[in-house]
Amino acid sequence: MTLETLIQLIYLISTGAFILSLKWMSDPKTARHGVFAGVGAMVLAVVGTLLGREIVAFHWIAIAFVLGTAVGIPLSWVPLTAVPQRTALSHAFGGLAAGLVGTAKYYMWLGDGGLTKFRMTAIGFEVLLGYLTCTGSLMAAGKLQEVIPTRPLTYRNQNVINLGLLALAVMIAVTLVFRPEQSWLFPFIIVLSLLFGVLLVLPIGGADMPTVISLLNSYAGLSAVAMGFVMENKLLITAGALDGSSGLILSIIMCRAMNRSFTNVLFGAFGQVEAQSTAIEQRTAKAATAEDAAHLLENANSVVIIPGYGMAVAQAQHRVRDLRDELTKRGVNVKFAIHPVAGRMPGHMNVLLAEAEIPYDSLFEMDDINPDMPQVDVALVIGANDVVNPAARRDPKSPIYGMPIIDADKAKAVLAIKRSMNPGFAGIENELYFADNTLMLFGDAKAVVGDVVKELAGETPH
Amino acid sequence: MTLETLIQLIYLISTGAFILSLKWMSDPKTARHGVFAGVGAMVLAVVGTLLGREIVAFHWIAIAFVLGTAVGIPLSWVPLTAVPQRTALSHAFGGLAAGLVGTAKYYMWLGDGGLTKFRMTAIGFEVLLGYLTCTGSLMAAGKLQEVIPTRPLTYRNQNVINLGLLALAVMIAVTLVFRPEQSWLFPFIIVLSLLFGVLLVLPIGGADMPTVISLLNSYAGLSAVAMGFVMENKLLITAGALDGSSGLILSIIMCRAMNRSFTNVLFGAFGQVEAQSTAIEQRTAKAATAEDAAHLLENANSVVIIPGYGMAVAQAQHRVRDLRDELTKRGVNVKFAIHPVAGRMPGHMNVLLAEAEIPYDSLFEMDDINPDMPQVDVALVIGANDVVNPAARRDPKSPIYGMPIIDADKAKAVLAIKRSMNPGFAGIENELYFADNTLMLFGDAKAVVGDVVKELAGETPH
Amino acid sequence: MELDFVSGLFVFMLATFIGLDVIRRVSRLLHTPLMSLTNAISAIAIVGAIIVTGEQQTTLSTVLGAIAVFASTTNIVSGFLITDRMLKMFKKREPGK
Amino acid sequence: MELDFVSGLFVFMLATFIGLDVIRRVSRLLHTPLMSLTNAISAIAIVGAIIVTGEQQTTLSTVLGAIAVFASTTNIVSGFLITDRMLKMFKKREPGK
Ligand SMILES: NC(=O)c1ccc[n+]([C@@H]2O[C@H](COP(=O)([O-])OP(=O)(O)OC[C@H]3O[C@@H](n4cnc5c(N)ncnc54)[C@H](OP(=O)(O)O)[C@@H]3O)[C@@H](O)[C@H]2O)c1
Ligand SMILES: NC(=O)c1ccc[n+]([C@@H]2O[C@H](COP(=O)([O-])OP(=O)(O)OC[C@H]3O[C@@H](n4cnc5c(N)ncnc54)[C@H](OP(=O)(O)O)[C@@H]3O)[C@@H](O)[C@H]2O)c1
Repeated sequence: MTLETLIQLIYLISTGAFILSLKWMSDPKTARHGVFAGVGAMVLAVVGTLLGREIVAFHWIAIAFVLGTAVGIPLSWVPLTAVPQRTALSHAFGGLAAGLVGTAKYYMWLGDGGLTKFRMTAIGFEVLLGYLTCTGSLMAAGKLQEVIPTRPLTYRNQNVINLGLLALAVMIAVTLVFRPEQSWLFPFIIVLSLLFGVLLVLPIGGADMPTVISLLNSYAGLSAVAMGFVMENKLLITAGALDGSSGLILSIIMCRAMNRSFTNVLFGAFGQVEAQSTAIEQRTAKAATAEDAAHLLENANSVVIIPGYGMAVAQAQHRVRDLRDELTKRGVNVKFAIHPVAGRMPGHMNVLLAEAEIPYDSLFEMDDINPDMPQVDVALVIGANDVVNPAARRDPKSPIYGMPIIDADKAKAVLAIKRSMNPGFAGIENELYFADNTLMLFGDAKAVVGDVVKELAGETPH
Repeated sequence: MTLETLIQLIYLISTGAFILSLKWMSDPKTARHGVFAGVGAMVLAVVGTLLGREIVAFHWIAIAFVLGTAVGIPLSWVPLTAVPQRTALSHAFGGLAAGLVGTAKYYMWLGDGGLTKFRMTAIGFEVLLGYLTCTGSLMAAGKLQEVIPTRPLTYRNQNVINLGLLALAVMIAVTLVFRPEQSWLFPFIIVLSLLFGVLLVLPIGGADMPTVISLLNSYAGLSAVAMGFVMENKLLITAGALDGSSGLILSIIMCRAMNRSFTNVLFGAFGQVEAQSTAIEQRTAKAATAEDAAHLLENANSVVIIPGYGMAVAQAQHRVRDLRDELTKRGVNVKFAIHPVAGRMPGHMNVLLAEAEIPYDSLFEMDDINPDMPQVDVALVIGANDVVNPAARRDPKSPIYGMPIIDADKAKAVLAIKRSMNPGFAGIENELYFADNTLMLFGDAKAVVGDVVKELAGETPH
Repeated sequence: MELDFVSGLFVFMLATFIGLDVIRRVSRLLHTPLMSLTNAISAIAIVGAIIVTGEQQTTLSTVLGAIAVFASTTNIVSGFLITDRMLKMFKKREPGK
Repeated sequence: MELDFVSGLFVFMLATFIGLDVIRRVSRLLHTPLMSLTNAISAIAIVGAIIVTGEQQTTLSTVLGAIAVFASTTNIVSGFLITDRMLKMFKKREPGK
């Protein structure tokens, strides 16, 4: 067996392990095997590559490994609320890596005349996707961390200008395919792609960033695919395609759950109208105290807790767990209803509740719990807003009309915890808070839930 | 674009279409698109191949096309009961084609010195799998058509002798890999493979043929994969792998539904003990007339019909449909319960009932209907036996113990149609027929169901 | 466009992943038509048969190839036709009722 | 072991079929960890980065390559670690209750 065959066999096993890694994510029970398979696959990929005869010097690689590890470990300690930013930042790194490799290869082949049309096309894709993913993700990370204004920044003819820039970059790349020796053109592709990444994300509202991140994940995957064509490497193509599909599917799931189209997310400047639509509060909502709430809850047979973005902001998950324990102790049947886009990233609520050690078999998906809602005694809404807004079902003029929601309004009584009557992400008012059977608990979710728990615990000390 | 690239692109599209073809089989609504995609894929594959520069003469190909079509069309007219035989026969043809191509390639490369180790290995696999699939499938077809005795034909040391033959064939192939010029050895591989195919299937009982056919389907797929390695063709490898997986999964499903292992099916000589275990009939079963049955059925609220192999033998599906219509007209709720291995091939009952135009949404799978069985007024068992044998649940000593069954015995009353008290495929007695709440309707399923329908229609003419 | 051993294995592995997944999700209703459909698909061996026949290298190879083309064509034609015949019978609601 | 355009497309198509299928069946519970896992997997770009760096053809390529190796390593390390950290939290039954 030649060395080359050995390397290809290692790549083959690595590819299989990457696929298994994602397969095992289908179930929380096997998900951790998935991580191990992924790590194994990556180690094999690296080892296989290092075995290659073309690797003549290792010191730079070793230094980069060490530095990368040194930076990577602390990056994994971020609090769970910062996971979206961290992911965005990582995509920026991934895009950068792809872009740089493409650049290096271009100049290498420019020197030795190896720039075939095929290679130049692949490099064009790789560099375009790589650099735009890089700056786009940086912008997304900035918006999520609120370093950059989260509201959509728009100007006249924005879409035309942006697409014009992209078209220009593509045209330059096409020119280079036919005249690869015109190397002065190459830096323009880089600059234009970097610029396009920035301009692409600027006009998108902060709250749409999860969808954008997923799309950028897809682009990062595709740039790895392009790199696979450049380096003539099937492992890169496969792993890149897996990533590309993942990003695509997650963004589609998010768009569907919000009942919006890709175009609307990318070019709709959603969230811009926030200010104007805070309607005139003629009607008043009924406020309640923690004591009232405790009373209502402990006398219920069944309680469904519907968490939303507010629970994440307030970091209230541990208090929520205490509440659940107190109620369960009293024989109340407590379930959690999780909307697919509650919070700010897919699966956001699940991770937070898992962190608070709430077993995942007490979490129910929207479609599974909605039929039971009319039989529920109390629906406890914790920092959720749009995902329980009945306008999505009732009001065809509402911007969220048609979005599937959790039918909290059908429960016998509703308790809603939030700090004010301000709207949520979609910037619209919520009928639910004015309903006859709704009581509002104003305040920070963590504090309010804590108070309710104290009331419950105080009454019957154990 | 070179011709070679064009051909590869055509193959690429063909591969995609084959995958879609199988994907669309996941739902009866899209299944016919699946056939069209499959046809399209095959046409592309053929056209792509014919475009190749190495094809210098077309007349033999054209003649073979015409003859093949002339034979293929009538072969597709077989009655539905003969589908298993037809499938087996087709596998024989498929195996033959693979074997012949391998043989042709061997002698071609023997002439021009092109027999590398890689090629010889691939040819070895292709020829072995191809020829054994060919004779094995012929035997299976013969057993299914009852041209060959269906009972397992066994002799001393059978498994040792068979495996010895296979080992010998493999050894010869290995020798040829290292000394491809020893061409006198090659015919021995062919003969041994053909012989092994026969001996493999001889000791397997006729009723196990569906599992054997599925396995042979898998082998036919694998021989196409081997041909792909020989011809260096990715399309062959992909399509072959799709087939290989399909055969494998279907045989696993069948084995699971029978609670038996692969080894037991292949080497267990199951069905051999049939004669001896027809136990002494001390107890008597209660026989009933068509009139009794009609009376019982029309007074029921809910009836579950459980068809089995006997319905297929009697071709009773159209009568069954009439019965359903009569009962439905009277407001009786009629459902069908389909066991995964009822009949003699996977999905056997579904095809027969579909032929009788019974809509597939009134068919229920075993796991879906079992929980409702205790509420059912009448379970009507039509020519089914093993799949409703409660010994599978109750009697740890029974050969079918552990096989999942349809819980007909839990219904308030049971009507069972069969010709005698003879056992079914597994050769064991069935407690169900002696139960207090069971009435037997003796006779051919088609005749008996026809009588019941006449009774029902006669009473209330419309 | 030549294919080495490992590349072949690579394609085989990916296709098997797809095959196992796809087949596992074929509706139980359709297992019989599935058997004839895959039977037709396995006649992809026609690709190899056509090449061997068309090359006309030796009489032997041409004859063997032509038989293989014949056998494969039979499978293709009968396999697809019978699958379609069976699938046409599967109906959800009663027609005209 | 060289890879032409169509072979590359072929692999890409098969891998995308697998990817779309596999991801569609990832449990909704795990979408957040999935995002960090695929993030780590996309750092497969390290393969290209290592080759460019290790070839040491020009100073430019070595420097760019080394930065790319650094960036990819960061993603690999942080991506896998954080995924595992999140997954460790998912429990079915209450521990010790
Ligand atoms: N999950 C995803 O993947 C994803 C992706 C893209 C977009 N989105 C969008 O995000 C939204 C998610 O809906 P959602 O119902 O979870 O959130 P939401 O509609 O944004 O509402 C969150 C509510 O929580 C309250 N809140 C904020 N901080 C709080 C605190 N510290 N204590 C108590 N309450 C607090 C806010 O009201 P006060 O200010 O009055 O407290 C706000 O009304 C949807 O519109 C969805 O389309 C989600
Ligand atoms: N479906 C598959 O893929 C598959 C594959 C391999 C093995 N198998 C095996 O096949 C068996 C299938 O079970 P099953 O319950 O469907 O069939 P079964 O157990 O073989 O019983 C069929 C019954 O139908 C009766 N019968 C035969 N001809 C009849 C006629 N013309 N009219 C009325 N009744 C007639 C027979 O009794 P009389 O002789 O008294 O009439 C017999 O008891 C299982 O043991 C299964 O493991 C199935």
